[in-house]
Amino acid sequence: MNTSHALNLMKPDPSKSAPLIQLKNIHLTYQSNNKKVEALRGISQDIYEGDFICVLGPSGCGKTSLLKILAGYQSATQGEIIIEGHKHVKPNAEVGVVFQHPNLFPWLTIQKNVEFSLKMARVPKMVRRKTAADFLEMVELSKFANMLPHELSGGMKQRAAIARALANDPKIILMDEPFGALDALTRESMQEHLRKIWQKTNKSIFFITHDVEEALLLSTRILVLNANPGRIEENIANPFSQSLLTKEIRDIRLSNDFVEMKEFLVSKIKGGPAEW
Amino acid sequence: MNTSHALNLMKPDPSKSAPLIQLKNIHLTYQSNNKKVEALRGISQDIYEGDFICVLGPSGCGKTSLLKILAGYQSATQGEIIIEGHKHVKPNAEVGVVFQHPNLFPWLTIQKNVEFSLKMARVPKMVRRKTAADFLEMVELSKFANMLPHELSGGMKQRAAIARALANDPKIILMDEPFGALDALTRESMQEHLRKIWQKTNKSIFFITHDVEEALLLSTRILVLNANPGRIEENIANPFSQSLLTKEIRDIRLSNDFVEMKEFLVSKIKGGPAEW
Amino acid sequence: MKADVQKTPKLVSSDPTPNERSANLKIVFQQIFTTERLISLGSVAALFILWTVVSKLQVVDDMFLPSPAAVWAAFLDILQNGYKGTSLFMHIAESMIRLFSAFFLAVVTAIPLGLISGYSPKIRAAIDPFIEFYRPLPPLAYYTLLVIWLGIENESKIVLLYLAAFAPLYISAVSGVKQIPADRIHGALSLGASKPALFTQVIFPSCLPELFTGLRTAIGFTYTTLVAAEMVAAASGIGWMVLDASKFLRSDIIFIGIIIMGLLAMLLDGAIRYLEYRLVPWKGKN
Amino acid sequence: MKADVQKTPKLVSSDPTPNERSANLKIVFQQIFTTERLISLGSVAALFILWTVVSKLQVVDDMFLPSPAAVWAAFLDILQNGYKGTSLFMHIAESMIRLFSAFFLAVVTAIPLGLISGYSPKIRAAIDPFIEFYRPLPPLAYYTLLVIWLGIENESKIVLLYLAAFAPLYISAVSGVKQIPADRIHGALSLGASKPALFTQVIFPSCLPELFTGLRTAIGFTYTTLVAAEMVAAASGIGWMVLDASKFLRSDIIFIGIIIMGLLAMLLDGAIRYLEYRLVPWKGKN
Amino acid sequence: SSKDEAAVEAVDEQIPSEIKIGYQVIPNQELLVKALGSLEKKFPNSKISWVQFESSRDVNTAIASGGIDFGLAGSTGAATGIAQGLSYYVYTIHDVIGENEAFIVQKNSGITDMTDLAGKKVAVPFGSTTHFSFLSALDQAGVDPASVTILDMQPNDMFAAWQRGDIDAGFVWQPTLDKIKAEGGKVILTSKELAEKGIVTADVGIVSKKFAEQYPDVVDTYKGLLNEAVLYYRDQPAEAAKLLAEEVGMKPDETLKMMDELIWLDETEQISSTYLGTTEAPGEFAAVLKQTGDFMVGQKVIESAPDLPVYQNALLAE
Ligand SMILES: Nc1ncnc2c1ncn2[C@@H]1O[C@H](COP(=O)(O)OP(=O)(O)OP(=O)(O)O)[C@@H](O)[C@H]1O
Ligand SMILES: Nc1ncnc2c1ncn2[C@@H]1O[C@H](COP(=O)(O)OP(=O)(O)OP(=O)(O)O)[C@@H](O)[C@H]1O
Ligand SMILES: [Mg+2]
Ligand SMILES: [Mg+2]
Repeated sequence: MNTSHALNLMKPDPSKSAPLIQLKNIHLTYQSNNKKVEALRGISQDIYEGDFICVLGPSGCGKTSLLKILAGYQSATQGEIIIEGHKHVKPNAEVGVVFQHPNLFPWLTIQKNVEFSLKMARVPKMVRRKTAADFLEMVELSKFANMLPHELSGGMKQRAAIARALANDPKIILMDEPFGALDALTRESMQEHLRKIWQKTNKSIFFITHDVEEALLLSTRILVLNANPGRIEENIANPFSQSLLTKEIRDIRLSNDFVEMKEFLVSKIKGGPAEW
Repeated sequence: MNTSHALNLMKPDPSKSAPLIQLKNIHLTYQSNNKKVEALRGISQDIYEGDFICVLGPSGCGKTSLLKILAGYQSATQGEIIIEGHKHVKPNAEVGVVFQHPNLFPWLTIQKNVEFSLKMARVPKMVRRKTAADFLEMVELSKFANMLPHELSGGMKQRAAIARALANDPKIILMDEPFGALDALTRESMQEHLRKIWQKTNKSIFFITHDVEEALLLSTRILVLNANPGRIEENIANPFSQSLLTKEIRDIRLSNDFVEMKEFLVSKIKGGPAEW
Repeated sequence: MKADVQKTPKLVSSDPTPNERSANLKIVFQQIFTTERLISLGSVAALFILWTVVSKLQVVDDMFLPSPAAVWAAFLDILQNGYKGTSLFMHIAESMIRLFSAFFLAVVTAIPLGLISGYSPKIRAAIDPFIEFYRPLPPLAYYTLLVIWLGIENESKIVLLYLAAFAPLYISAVSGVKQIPADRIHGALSLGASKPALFTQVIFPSCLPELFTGLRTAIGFTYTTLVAAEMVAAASGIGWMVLDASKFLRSDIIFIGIIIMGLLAMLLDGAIRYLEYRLVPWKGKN
Repeated sequence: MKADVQKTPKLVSSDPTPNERSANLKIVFQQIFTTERLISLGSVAALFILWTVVSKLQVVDDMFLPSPAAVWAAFLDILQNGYKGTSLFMHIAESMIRLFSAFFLAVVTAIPLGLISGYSPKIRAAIDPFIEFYRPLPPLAYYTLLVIWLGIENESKIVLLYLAAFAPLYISAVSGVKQIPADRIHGALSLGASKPALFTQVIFPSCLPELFTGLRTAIGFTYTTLVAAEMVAAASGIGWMVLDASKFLRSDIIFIGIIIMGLLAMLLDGAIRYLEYRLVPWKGKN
Repeated sequence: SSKDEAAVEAVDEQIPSEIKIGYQVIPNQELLVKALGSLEKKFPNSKISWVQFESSRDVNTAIASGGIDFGLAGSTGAATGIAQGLSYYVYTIHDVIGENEAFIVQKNSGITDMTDLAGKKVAVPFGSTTHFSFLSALDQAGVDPASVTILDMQPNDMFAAWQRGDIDAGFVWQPTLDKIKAEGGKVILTSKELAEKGIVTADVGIVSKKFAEQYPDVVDTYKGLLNEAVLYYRDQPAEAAKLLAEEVGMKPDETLKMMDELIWLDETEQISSTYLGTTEAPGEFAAVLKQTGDFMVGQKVIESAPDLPVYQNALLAE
């Protein structure tokens, strides 16, 4: 089940043969002082339009490093990223990123934050105002458009960050444990809404998490990375991605299949803390 | 099942009639600017030696406020805390606290951090060195005794903080989401070890969390608080506390009872974020 | 319901009833006269009383410690008649013109240079040695050289003040840029920001909190250099006034000059703090 | 296995082979001569060359810009013969004695006072108005008063320098205390700390990082006040030397004096940074 | 219009658009010209800038930087400046220092002459005329300067230190001299007495070479005005004192006393052989400057001093 593509749940998929993004045999070695750390070894993966890929793995296995390479923040020691046939080397507007920390510009209102990428692209003022308003509506923040980030709660800021990434209309959105800092309840509602947005926009999403349940409740495909060196341990289509559309989340969670799948994935994530 | 005391699992309990700590009708109202916020209303609870009480509740329901009152960091608007018959008003060495953030003294080595309370109590140097070493051994940090906190990982720091609280030999240890900042895997092993320490020392523990599973896997008794104003919604003996001693955690987790109990508690925690 | 918005600006729109109004007044009063403010007022008053008593008792010579009355009289005198042919207002204005010219020049040069230095370690390496070298130099040590090079007019004075303001501003800009989280720069690039846009739209505003700290340090240091700047060939300026008064041992004028300078400095600092509060509302709030 | 210890001190204990040794040497060389350091060296060298060329071309008078050779000759001269009857070493030593006496006094008074002020808003309210008032005052403005009160000996000079050092130290101590997380204080109390123990064992070490920042600011500011302090009734000190040289238009001495002062200041700053690195290894690491 | 411009230029060549004078507050001929406003009347189309200085050091610096055209320096400052190669001429002697500068000691200090000074604290403003006078007096009395604690102090600091009893003696000028006298000071030597022994000090007028060569007529005119001021003072001392009282900020009678302590020189005295002399026969003042310069070298105050002709050439005589 190596590179097979999960069902795209939202729409017919005419171009199975042309992946949006290709990770080709990515290697990464950090050189710190006189020591070498092999952070990633031979990561290959195709990402298609509409894919929602969740990446699981123990702390330090290289998840963030992989995301940085995908984003163009860092270059791989070996291997390359191909987006629609072109090599991707520098950060650009095609690849959107949502960080664990909301990372909004604190001096811009929520509205202006969402408009930022449009301003960079020299979209006329009227148009970008409208676009930003639409995305704020989507993340249910219209009422807070004119506030500064520090006036909002953590969950609201994270939603604004998602709206900002979406407004830019990137080919893919990369997310690095975006809900990691939120409390359990806020987190659940954020998950629900991310699914809704993804269904509406049919963007490709590359989502890092260390919460197995979160991966099962969101993704179409799950990658499990393991450490030393970071490599793909498991690459499986999410068996629940179909039923998430039809059934109550609560029922899925209570099902035996779900609990067992969860235990299976947890057991696959090795190399946790050595101590204790 | 209001104030009934859960089974003390560790030893016979001759003095059921004398609680270690009594929370008597605690009320707390914050006055900020011109607005009053009623944070806690009528919280009463007896805590006995060897109790492991977990407190669940939505964000902002007053868990931390309650802990602060118990610790003596803050005084209640009404009601009182009685420890072994005496009113507790100021922080002192009888009540140990472990914060969400490890909160070690960054200029002291791990060893010196653990020794701190003993030094305050003017315990002779040799004795306190020995005691600290014992507790570091218990939390498996002996090898790191001479390092500074910033040289350790988050999990190790949190363990050192627990050792520091234990070394002081308090009557009760209060913990405010101590594992909240840790990743899932570290967290699990920390939970296991906290149980082991608790079994070894038979301390009373008052443990705040927003993770329902965590509460079920640790406590002898679970309090569910709800917000506006903060009050006790549920107060139940943990049905799994006995089986945790005998069965594999993995099996308990997979059991239907467990999943259902979890769902039940989640459903009791209301008043989550209003948005989304 | 969770209080999701941490700070919502509230406007009282309905008219308050008389009762509410008096309650409001009481609250406003309590907010203005906090215990701390009252203590501060008290301790200033205590000093003043001590001063009055000591000078009443004539324990020390008037030249050593002029009485409050004498200082007040001197103040009224220079307020009405000016000092040495120039009105008090003009003395202050002359000093402020020097200060602000220098400060303006420093702001428009040190900040861009500092931002670029902060961004590029190579440029920083080229510039830093000079800044580090001249920064701790006492202005009086090189003032003579400035006068030889630039003459006795305002140029040399302004350059002296400019140099005093330059280093703190430059250093704050550099440290501001260094403190920007890498994620913010990366994030901006991922949103399509070009290099120039990165500087003007992201790096500059990110540094604003640090820059304001730098502004306050800079104005403080420039201010302490003011008297030195007015030592040579000046015949006006509040610093010159104090210097001139000390030539004639006019302690009363020295006192009033110092009091005016102190109050002016507090005013300037307050103005910058207010600007900061308006322009950088997010400071310290993450 | 996870790399759990973030920084493990490593000691190479086995003897390196010759090959390893040359590789090690190369690495050491690269670490000492980083690109940035080379650029810094280059830009200092460039300035030096520019200076030589300009003075060789005689575009400006020697008095305006003495040649490097003349400055070097002046340096050798005062190194051998001293300046005005005092050896160069003694000039420097006199200044340093004044500086360090003042600094020592400031450290032992401003820091405890600042810690207490930081802890108690009431005490802070009583003290702050005076600090805020005198802090931005130009030392030259009140130096005459100090001379009137304290005389012409080292007292008045040391008090002037003391006042310069006091404010930054006090302010850094206050802000250090204010930045201590409440949890740390609470935690210490829960571990049985008494009030005095809280101050000496928790509050003081907590403030160390801020205090070092304050120390650096204070030594910088005290240093810039040094020349002012040596203006009156001094006949020694490196600041006096520069002032005296400017009386007689000895640009070469002014230059060498300034260069010595600049280098000394960089040395002092480096010493404090080194101390900080040794004493506060946790700074900036959470 | 090109003709107009030419005319303006022609005017410019004779009369500068601005004349900058660095003066010091000493009640002498120059301050009287300032008080009379006669220079302004003479050159109504030029801007006359009077810039006040506190010391010869600053005047030297200012003239070196081109900040002023005319300046007033003590003979010590001028000798230093010429020795350092500053490009200016001495064009007049504003006043010869007489009783207005004196060596004053604490009454109860037991000092009666220079030989009593060993181990005492003496304050003088370094680089000033009194610095030179004091060192020369020590020299004449055969006292080693190293045996005396000599402190560098400005007059105001000296007065404060005097009141506190921090210093035993000082060589200082008016008005501080009178103030110190009033606080228990006893004069044991004046510059007048020193001058009689050949140690002449004076306040001289200096003009930058560039200005003097471009506008020789202006320098001459100014000299004429200075002479008129001397004559006015000799004619109507009370009137002159009233005018100067405002400039120095003292009462007219006090001012007059100070004026009288100075030696004012009229035109004929200036060109006499005792002072500036003429181009053909340079006066003895060049020797005074040379002597001052050499002495400063001897005291290691400056590095080197030039030969007499350099000083002679620096005198802008008739
Ligand atoms: N800049 C760097 N220099 C050297 N080593 C690094 C650097 N960044 C990361 N590493 C190392 O590379 C490995 C992978 O790190 P990475 O941050 O990608 O892990 P991660 O899977 O995102 O972990 P986490 O779940 O804790 O965020 C780790 O061993 C880490 O120590
Ligand atoms: N110092 C304070 N002043 C005013 N209101 C406060 C203060 N501290 C807490 N509150 C309010 O009291 C209520 C309870 O806060 P508390 O921190 O105890 O909740 P919590 O249950 O610990 O929440 P969380 O799970 O987010 O930590 C909240 O509504 C909060 O806004
Ligand atoms: Mg990561
Ligand atoms: Mg809490």
